[in-house]
Amino acid sequence: MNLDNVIDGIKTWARVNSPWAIHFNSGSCNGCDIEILATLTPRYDLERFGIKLQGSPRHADILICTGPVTRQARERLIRIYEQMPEPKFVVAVGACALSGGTFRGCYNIMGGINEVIPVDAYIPGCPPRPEAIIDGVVKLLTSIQSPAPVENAPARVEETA
Amino acid sequence: MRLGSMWRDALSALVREPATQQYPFERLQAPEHLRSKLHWDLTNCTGCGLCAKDCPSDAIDVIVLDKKARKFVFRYHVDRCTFCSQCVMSCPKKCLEMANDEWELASLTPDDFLVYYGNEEDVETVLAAAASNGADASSTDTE
Amino acid sequence: MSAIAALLIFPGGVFLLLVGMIYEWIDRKLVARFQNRMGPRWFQPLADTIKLLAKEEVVPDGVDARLFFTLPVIALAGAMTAALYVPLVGFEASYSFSGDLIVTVYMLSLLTLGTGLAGANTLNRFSLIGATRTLTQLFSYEAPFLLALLGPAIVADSWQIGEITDYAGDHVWLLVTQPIGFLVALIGLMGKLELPPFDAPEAETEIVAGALTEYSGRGLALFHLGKGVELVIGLTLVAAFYLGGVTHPLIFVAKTLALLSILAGLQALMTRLRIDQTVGLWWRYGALLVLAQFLALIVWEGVM
Amino acid sequence: MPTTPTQENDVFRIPIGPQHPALKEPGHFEFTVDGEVVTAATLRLGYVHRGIEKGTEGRNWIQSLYLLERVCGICSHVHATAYCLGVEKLAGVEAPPRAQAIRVLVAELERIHSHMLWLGVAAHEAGFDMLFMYSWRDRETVMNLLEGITGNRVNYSANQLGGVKCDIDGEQADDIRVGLDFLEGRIKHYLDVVSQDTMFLRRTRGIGVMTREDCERMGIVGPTARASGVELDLRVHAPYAAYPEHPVNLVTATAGDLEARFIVRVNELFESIRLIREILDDLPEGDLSVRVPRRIPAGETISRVEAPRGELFYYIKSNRSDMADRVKVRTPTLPNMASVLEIAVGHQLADIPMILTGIDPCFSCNDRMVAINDPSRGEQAWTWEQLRQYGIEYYR
Ligand code: SF4
Ligand code: SF4
Ligand code: SF4
Ligand code: SF4
Ligand code: SF4
Ligand code: SF4
Ligand code: SF4
Ligand code: SF4
Repeated sequence: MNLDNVIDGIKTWARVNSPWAIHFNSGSCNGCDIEILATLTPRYDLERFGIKLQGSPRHADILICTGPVTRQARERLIRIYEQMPEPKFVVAVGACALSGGTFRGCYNIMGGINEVIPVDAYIPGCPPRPEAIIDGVVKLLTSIQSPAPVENAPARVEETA
Repeated sequence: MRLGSMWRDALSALVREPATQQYPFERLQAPEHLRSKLHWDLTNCTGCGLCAKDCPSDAIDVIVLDKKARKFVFRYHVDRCTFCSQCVMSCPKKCLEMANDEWELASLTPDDFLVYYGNEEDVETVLAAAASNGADASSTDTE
Repeated sequence: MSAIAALLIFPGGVFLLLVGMIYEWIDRKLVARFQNRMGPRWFQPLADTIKLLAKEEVVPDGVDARLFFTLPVIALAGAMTAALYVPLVGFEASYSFSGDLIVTVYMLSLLTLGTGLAGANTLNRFSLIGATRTLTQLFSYEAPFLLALLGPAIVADSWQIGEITDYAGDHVWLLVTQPIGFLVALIGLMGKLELPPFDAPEAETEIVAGALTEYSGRGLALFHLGKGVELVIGLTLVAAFYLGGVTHPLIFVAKTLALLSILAGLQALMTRLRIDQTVGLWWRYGALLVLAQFLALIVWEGVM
Repeated sequence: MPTTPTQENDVFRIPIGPQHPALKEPGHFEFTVDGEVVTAATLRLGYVHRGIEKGTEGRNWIQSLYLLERVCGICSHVHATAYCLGVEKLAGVEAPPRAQAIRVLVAELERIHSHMLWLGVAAHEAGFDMLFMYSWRDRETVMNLLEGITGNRVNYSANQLGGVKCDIDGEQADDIRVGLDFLEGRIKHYLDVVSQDTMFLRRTRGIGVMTREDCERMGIVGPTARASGVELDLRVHAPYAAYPEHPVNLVTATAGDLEARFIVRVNELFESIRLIREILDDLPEGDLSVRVPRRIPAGETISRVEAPRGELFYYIKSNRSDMADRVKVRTPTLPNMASVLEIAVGHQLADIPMILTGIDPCFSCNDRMVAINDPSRGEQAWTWEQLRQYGIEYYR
């Protein structure tokens, strides 16, 4: 029993300290994408936390998504999500990825990542500063480390007409 | 023609401190003009809804409970806001202001992104109405 | 009994894997520092490995599942076996026989071969190209590495790693007498390990992750570990042959680390070569130079 | 090469995108290769089509500004500027001189950030991460300045209809000068690197050559065209905002290969730095904005500005309501994109990401349909039926 706990502990430790990410642009304006890229560069250097940007969904633990999910990108987004091995987490970055942002109401968008795949962390901003992205990722990692008292299935924010 | 023309950078980087900032362990002061979370001040608001009208991403609902008694609730969708400050420019009464240091808004649930400003009892009225009537309880009044 | 211990714990097995990870960390950290960044924390490779081991392993459609699972194991096992014949961190090799140099070098190739086959085994187009490139690179860089190790073997007049290192320890550093061989060995090692600028086989911006694009979880972890092990063995061989043989363990480790920092520097400063340039570079210049040095050595030996 | 089902009729196709490390954005190229050599290329855009142009028709003039600013996060300011200039022209107002100067100042800072971003990305594609890391490290200087002036690092919202929102005080001006001095030194260094590093030149010299005629035939714009000797820069040839008062020197090169594109872009940085200093020394006093009516008089106009990647074109039509009747955007990357398909053929697969970055591609603004009318093939008008059919097949 105890051994199991220890092993679980080690697994969680490794998971928290080695989050490899893949980035997908589902129709964003690039603003968020360049800020994500900026987090890897010397000033912010996410490698400090063991985060590496991977090219192949098979190697990734975290899917970092931007954009309001255009109809064409939807299939791809789902496919990439499915290609990722368990356990996997999704981070939505930017106002568009959260709710459609300025593009709300445009005819060709789904209006947010969580309309298509489940999201684990939300980072608002247009775009969020690189520090804010780090903040969001750290919040996600902290929650993996010590799962909060289950607030599962986050209730939808109600829509107003 | 040279090989490895950046060797000087590489060597000096070895002896110098890395350019990396230690966020989140050390938090630097954000620039003075940074646009982050929006704040609303009831005092002068007339409930005219101009802010909501010009918001490009539908992030503001001005809920008018009672125009005469100036009972307004200001509902702000952080997840939709593009931090463009147009609402601040549009408000004729200067009720709106964007903080410059509240940019750590990330959250694990979208619930946190619905922010209500207003008198406590008014907000409660709105929340109660929303809870009892489902999604469409609070109609946005823009005029 | 001691054989099993040698294979599983020291100097093979766990110990070797740990050393491999430490070297990988040093490499990454140095590159990061060259780029004026902080770089990863010291336990990063360990965390990466454990995480990968604990992850789901997706078997893509259309692959030979048996091959898919065994290739990483074979690759790692090859690298580990090679470790038995080299004087790791300055300790006597666990095993030794005449001709073990050749066996070691071929055991090391197993990793590359395994990677290539693993890529060819999947249907992913990036993997296929990666595999082709990996194998192309294998053929063009295995040879120089071997040739570069052959130089010391010729002067020492032996194919046994132990004897060559003894010879190297008793004479002037071979770095001085065979500079070209040293350079080629170093570059060959980078080519073998697919380190930048010779990373065309896994060029991220062209073909995602090359041959290993479809690997996740355990398979990927094993390949990574294999790389780390190969790095250690390669550095050990080059240091032992060219930098004055096996001396005090601490001094020896310092030498391998010095080599590692040179590698890191080269990685940072160079632009990736296209695969045709990679191959061309070797066949046009490398091969000729080494062969010239070879001839010189043989003539020299004859004169003596 | 191993035989697999992906080989159809002995051709081996490599998809790049929509999710691919070489492209930070979704576009989809397919390269047919023979071994490592590309024999044909096709392009499919559309992953980023959000319906922005249509979107403007349901938003008021002010809201559209922010929507259009987000056509793209790399050169957001030029989009907003082009739109504002157009709408102001329709409304018959003109932004005050100080606002125009600040617009140009931000635009030039944006050009610096964009070119440095590109320099880094291009170096990364070539596998030269050192240059990537350093140019992005130094780019943070510009980002800091932009954030300090406008309040956001990317979608600055510096513009508003009738002027700008942000002012520049003495302290900020000093910050900018300090930042520019630092950058100037670094950019000199990068110019040395891209024009002298042997290993890097192996990946750029003589690769992706486009002649001046090619450029003119394909309608290539911006630094990509200027690297082939095409003398076209709207800041010089059709100056707008504060450019008439602060003339720009044209930067061109003749080689037309990737190296020339690097050199032209880096040299443009010096020009931008010079221009910003000039504006700071000579910033007109006065208001930051004028009032623009909510309803814009009926009419139509075009507005053109020089984006970091070339000519950006806006067509705006108003029917005297508070919303646009039609906004049409033509961005620089769209024509440039077509050139990739042509010059890719015959190159090594490994050169493709480099050629692609050579035009400084970014997809977010050019996901729309292009029909190139080839006069030699006669009339090519599409009937509604054909168009509909095409649409159905395209999106299927
Ligand atoms: S052309 Fe098609 S997609 Fe575009 S608005 Fe009309 S119906 Fe919609
Ligand atoms: S949130 Fe804003 S910056 Fe990010 S992709 Fe969307 S529009 Fe661009
Ligand atoms: S800042 Fe812009 S997006 Fe946010 S609420 Fe105000 S107007 Fe709307
Ligand atoms: S524009 Fe100002 S006064 Fe009018 S509703 Fe909004 S906050 Fe209140
Ligand atoms: S056509 Fe271009 S600008 Fe318009 S919505 Fe599509 S992607 Fe955006
Ligand atoms: S390209 Fe056509 S469908 Fe797309 S936004 Fe423009 S008008 Fe609408
Ligand atoms: S050319 Fe288009 S996608 Fe590229 S930076 Fe400019 S607006 Fe953005
Ligand atoms: S092809 Fe037709 S729709 Fe397209 S720009 Fe020309 S006239 Fe307009």
